[in-house]
Amino acid sequence: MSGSGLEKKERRYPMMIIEAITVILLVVGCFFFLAGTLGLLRFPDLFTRLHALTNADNLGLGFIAAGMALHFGSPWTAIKIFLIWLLTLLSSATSSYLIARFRREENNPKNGKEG
Amino acid sequence: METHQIYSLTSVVLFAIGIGGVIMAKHFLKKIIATIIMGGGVFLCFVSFAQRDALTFADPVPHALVITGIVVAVTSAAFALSLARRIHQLTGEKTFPDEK
Amino acid sequence: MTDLPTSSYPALLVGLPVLMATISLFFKSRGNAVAGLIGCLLTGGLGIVSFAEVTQRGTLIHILGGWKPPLGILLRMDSLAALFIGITAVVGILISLYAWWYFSSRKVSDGKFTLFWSLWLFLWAGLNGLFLSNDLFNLYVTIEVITITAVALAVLSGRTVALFAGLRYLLAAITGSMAYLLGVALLYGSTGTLDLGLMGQALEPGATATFSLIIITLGLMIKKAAFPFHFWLPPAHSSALAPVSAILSALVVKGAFYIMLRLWTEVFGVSLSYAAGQLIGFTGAVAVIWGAWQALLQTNLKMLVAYSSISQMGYLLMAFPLLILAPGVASGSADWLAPAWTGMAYQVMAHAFAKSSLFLSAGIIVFALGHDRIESLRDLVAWKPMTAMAIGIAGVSLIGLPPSGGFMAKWMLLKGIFLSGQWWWAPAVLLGSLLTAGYVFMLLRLAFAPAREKIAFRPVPHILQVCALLLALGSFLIVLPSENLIQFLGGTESFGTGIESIMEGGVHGNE
Amino acid sequence: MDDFFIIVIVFLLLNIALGLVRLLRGPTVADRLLSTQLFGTAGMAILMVLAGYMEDLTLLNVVITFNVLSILLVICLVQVWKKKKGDTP
Amino acid sequence: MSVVIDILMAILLIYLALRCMLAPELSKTIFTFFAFGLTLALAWIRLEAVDVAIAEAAIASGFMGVLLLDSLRDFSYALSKNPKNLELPENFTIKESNKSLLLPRLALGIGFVIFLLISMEATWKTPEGGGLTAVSEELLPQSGVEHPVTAVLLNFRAYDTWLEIGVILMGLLAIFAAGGVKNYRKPSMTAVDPLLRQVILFFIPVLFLFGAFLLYFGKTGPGGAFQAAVLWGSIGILFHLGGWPIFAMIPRKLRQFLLTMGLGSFLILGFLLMAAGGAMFEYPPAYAGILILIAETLAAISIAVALTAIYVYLTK
Repeated sequence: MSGSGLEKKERRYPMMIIEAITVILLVVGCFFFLAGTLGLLRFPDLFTRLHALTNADNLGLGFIAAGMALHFGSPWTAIKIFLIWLLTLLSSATSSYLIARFRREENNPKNGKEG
Repeated sequence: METHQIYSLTSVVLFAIGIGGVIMAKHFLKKIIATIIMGGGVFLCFVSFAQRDALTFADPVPHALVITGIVVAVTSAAFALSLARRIHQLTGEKTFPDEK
Repeated sequence: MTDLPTSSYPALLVGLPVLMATISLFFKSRGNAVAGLIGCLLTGGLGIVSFAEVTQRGTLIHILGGWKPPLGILLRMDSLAALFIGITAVVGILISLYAWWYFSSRKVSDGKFTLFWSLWLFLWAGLNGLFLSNDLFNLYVTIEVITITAVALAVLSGRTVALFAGLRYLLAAITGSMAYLLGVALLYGSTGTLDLGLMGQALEPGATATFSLIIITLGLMIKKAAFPFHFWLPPAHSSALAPVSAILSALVVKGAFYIMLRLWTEVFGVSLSYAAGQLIGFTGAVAVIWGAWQALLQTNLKMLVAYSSISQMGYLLMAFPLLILAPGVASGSADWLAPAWTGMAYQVMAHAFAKSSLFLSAGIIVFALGHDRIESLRDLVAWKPMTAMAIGIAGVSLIGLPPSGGFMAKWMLLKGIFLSGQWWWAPAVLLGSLLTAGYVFMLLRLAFAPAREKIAFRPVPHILQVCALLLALGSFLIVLPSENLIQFLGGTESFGTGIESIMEGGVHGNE
Repeated sequence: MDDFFIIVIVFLLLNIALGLVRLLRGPTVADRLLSTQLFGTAGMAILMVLAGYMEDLTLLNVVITFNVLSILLVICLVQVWKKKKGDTP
Repeated sequence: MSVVIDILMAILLIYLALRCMLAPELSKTIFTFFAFGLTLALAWIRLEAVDVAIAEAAIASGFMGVLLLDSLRDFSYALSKNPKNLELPENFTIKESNKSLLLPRLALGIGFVIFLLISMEATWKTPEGGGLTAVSEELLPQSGVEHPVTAVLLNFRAYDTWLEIGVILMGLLAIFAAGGVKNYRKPSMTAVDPLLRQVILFFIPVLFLFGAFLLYFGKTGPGGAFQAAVLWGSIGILFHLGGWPIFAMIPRKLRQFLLTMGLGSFLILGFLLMAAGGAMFEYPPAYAGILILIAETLAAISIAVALTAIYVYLTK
C-alpha cells in the first residue's frame, strides 16, 4: 500500500532473495490452504475431510509461518513462530483424533431443529 | 473510505441485526446469541472511533471500555443461558409460551 | 465542577454495601442473614447521614483515583442524587427489616434465600453507584449491576413463571442497555469525553446527537418499562417474592428513569426539541391511563400492583414536556418549571413509599393465605386491620388525595401544566387518578365487605405489618417537610449544572 | 511487499468464506466443527501475515490464544456431547 | 488497498451475523456464531485493538463457546423424563397468534430499514471529538504502567474495573439463584479417553504459563488481568472436562475466599488509600506499578475461579 518503490530498488541483493523466498513460501502456503478448503468442500464424508483439512492446513500454516519468520528476520521471533506452529500441530493432531473418535461412537446427536 | 468508517458502518448494521434477532428469533439460545451480536456491534463502534482518534497509539479509553463491556455482556449472557436451561429443564420449553 | 467540596461519603456509599455483601457470602444461613441485615442497616444509615451532609454542605464530589474528568471518573452527590439516595436508604431499611422477619418466619429448608442478602446489598451498591455516577460508561456498568442482581432476585422464588418472567426481563434489559451503550459510543465519538458535564458543553446539534438521544431514550424506556415496552414488568414484578417485588418496583425502575432525567437535562440540551418532549409526555400519558385500566382488570393483587407501577411511572414522563420550552418562549417567563420539577420529585418519593408498602402488604396476604386473589381480600379489616390500613393509606397516596405525597405530586404537576398552557395533559392526569381511585376503592370495598366463609390463614408476624404500615405512612409524612424539601431541591448552589439551568430557564429546544 | 501481504490476506479470507459452505451444509456437528477448525487455522495464518503487514509482533500472542481456545472447543464438544447415553436424541 | 481486507471482513461479519440469526438449525446458529467471533477478533486487530482481540477470542469465543456448546447439547436432546406442566397463573393468557402477519411484518421490515439508514447516517456524520488519546498520553508516565490500555483499566478508570470484577461475582450468584443451591456435580471418572487426558495435562501448563505471561506482559503491552483470567479459567474447565472435579475438591471456605478475593482486595486497597487521605484508588505514584500488579494478579485468580464456577454450575 505505502508506495515504497524507491526504497525497494535501493535494497541490497540478499534482502531481495529473502523477500523472494518469503513470497514463494507464502504462495505455497496459500496453495495448501486452498487445497485443504477444497478437500473440506468436495470430499464425501467426515474422515476424508478431516484428513484433507488437517494435513493441508497445517502444512499451509507451516509454510506461512516459515515465510513470516524469514520476513521478520529476528531469531527470537522465528523461534516463537516455530513454537506456535508446533503447538498448532499438536492441537490439530489431537483434535482430528478426537473428532474422528467422536464420530465413530454410536450415539451421535442429530441437529437440533429450532422449535 | 477509511478503515474506521467501514467498521463503524458495519457496527450499526450488526447492532440492527442483533436487535432484529432479539425481537424475531424464537429460541432462547438464539435470543441470547443475538444480544451478544448486538454487543459486538456496539463495541465495534467504540473501537472504530478509537482508531480514528489515534495519535502515537490508538485511543486507549474505548479499548478499556470495550474489554469491560465484553466481560459484562458475557456475564449477563451466561446468566441468561442459565435461566433458559433451567426453564428447559423444568418445562421442556425452548421458547416463550406466547411466541410459538 | 471539580472545585466543589470533596468527601468520602460517595465512595463509601458504593463500597460499604459491596464490602458487607462480600462478608455475608462467607456465612451460612443464619449468619448470612445477620451479616446481611447489619449491612443493610449500615448502608441505609450511611445513606441518611450523607443526605444530611448534603443538606448542610451542598454538592459533594469524590474524584476517584485522583484523576479528574475527562480521563477519570467523578462521583457527584448533588441534591437530586442525595434525594434518591435518601429515599433508597429509608425504603431500603424498612424493606430489609421486613425481609428479615419474612424469611426467618418462613423456615425454608433450602439455603436459596440466603442469596437474597448478598444480592440485595450488591443491588443497593449498584443503585447508589448509579445515583452518584457522573460518567456515561460508569452508568452502563452500574445499570448492568442492577439488572443482573435484580433479575437474580426476581427468580429467587424458583417458580416457573418467575423464571420465564425473569428471562424476559433480562433479555429486555440487556437489549435496553446495549441500545444505551450504542448511544454512548456515538456520543463519545463526537465529543471525546464521557463526563456528563463536559459532554453537555461539547455536544453540538446534528444527526449524531439526535440519533444518540433517540437510541438512549429508547433503551432507557425499555429498562424503565415505559409504555410500549412495559411487557416485561408485570409478570416479573408479580412473580417475585414480596420484599423483592417491593425493591424492584419502588427502587429499581427508578434507576433507568434517573439516568434519563440526568441525560435529558445535562447532556442533550442542544438536541432536544419541543416535539421530543411532547412525544415522551404522550407515551407517559398513555402509560398512565393504560396501566391503570389494566390494573382495574386484574384478578390477582400483585398483578394489579405491578400494572399500577406502569401507570404511576407514566406520571414521571409527563413532567418532561413541561421542562422543555417551546421555541419562542422567553426563559424568564417560564414560571411552571419549579412546580413541574418538584412534582416529579414528589412523585418519585410518593411512589417509592406507596408501592413498596402495597407490595409488602400483598406479601403479607400471600403469606397468610397462600395465594393473592383479589376476592380473598374480603373482610381484611377484621383479620388484618393493620394491613388493610396500609393498603388504604398507600392507595390514597397513589390516587393523589390530600394530604398525601401523591397529592403533592399531582397537584404540582397540574399546576405546572396549567401555568405552561399545555392543558392537554390535564385530562390524562385526572383520568389516571380516577382509574387509580377505581382500583384502590375496589380493594378497599372488598376489605370492608363481610367474608362469605370463614377464612383460614397462617399467623403473620406483627412486625411485617408494621413495616408495611410505616412505608405507607411515609408516603404521607414526606408532605410535612415540603417547604424545606422544595427549597432543598431548588437551592441553586447545591444543584448540578443542568438542573440549575432548568430552574433558571428550562432546557431549550434547538429552534 | 505490503501489497503482496494484502493479497495473501484477502486470499485466506476468501478461503475462509469458501469453508463456510461446509459450516452451513453440515450435516453433523462434527462437520461444522471442522469448518471452525479451518477458520481457526486460517485465522492464525492471517494473523501472522497481518503481524508482518502491521509490523506488530504482539499479534503473535493472539495467535496463541486462538490456538489454545480452538482445542478447548474441540475437547468440550467431544467430552460434553457423548455423556448421558440414556437420553434419546 | 488495505481497504479491500476491511471491506471483505465487514461483508463477512454482516453475512455471518445474518446467517446466525436466520439459520433454521440451532447447531448452525452456534457454529456460525463461533465463526463470527473469530472474524470479530480479526476486525479488532485491523482496528489496532490487540487487547480487545485477545479478550474477544478468549471470553466471547472461547468461554462463551464452551457454554453454548454445552447448552446446545442440552437443547438438542429430547428430555428423557416427562417435563412438568407449565405452572401459569389464571390470568396468564397466551396471546392468539395473528392470522394476517403480512402487514405487521412489512411494517417491521420498513422500520428496520429506516432504523438502519438513520443509524448509518448518524455514524457516518459523527463529528471528530478527538477522543482522550492526548490526555492519556500525557498522564501515562504517572500511571505506573507503560501500556495505555492497562493504565486506563487499572488506574484511570479503576472504579469501572472494580465494579466489573463485582459483576462477574454477581453473575455467579445470579446463576446460583436461577438454579437453586445444590451440590456441585461429580464428573464421572470413566469414559475419558487416556490420550485426551494426556492432551489436557499437556495443555494445562501451557495455558497457565501463557496466562501468566499475558498478565505480566500487560504492564508493557497488550494483555492483562482479564485475558489471563480467562486462560486460567479454562484450566479449571479443562480439568473438569478431563474428569477431575477440581472445583468441588477445593474446600468451601477457600473457594469462597478465592471467589471474593479480587473484589475484596481491590476494595480494601481503595479504603486504605482513602484512609491515608487520598481518594479511592488513588495510588501513590511511586508504588502504583507494584500495587497494580498485585491487584491484577488477585483479580485474575478470582475471575478465573469465578469463570470455572460459572461453567461448572451452568453445565451440571
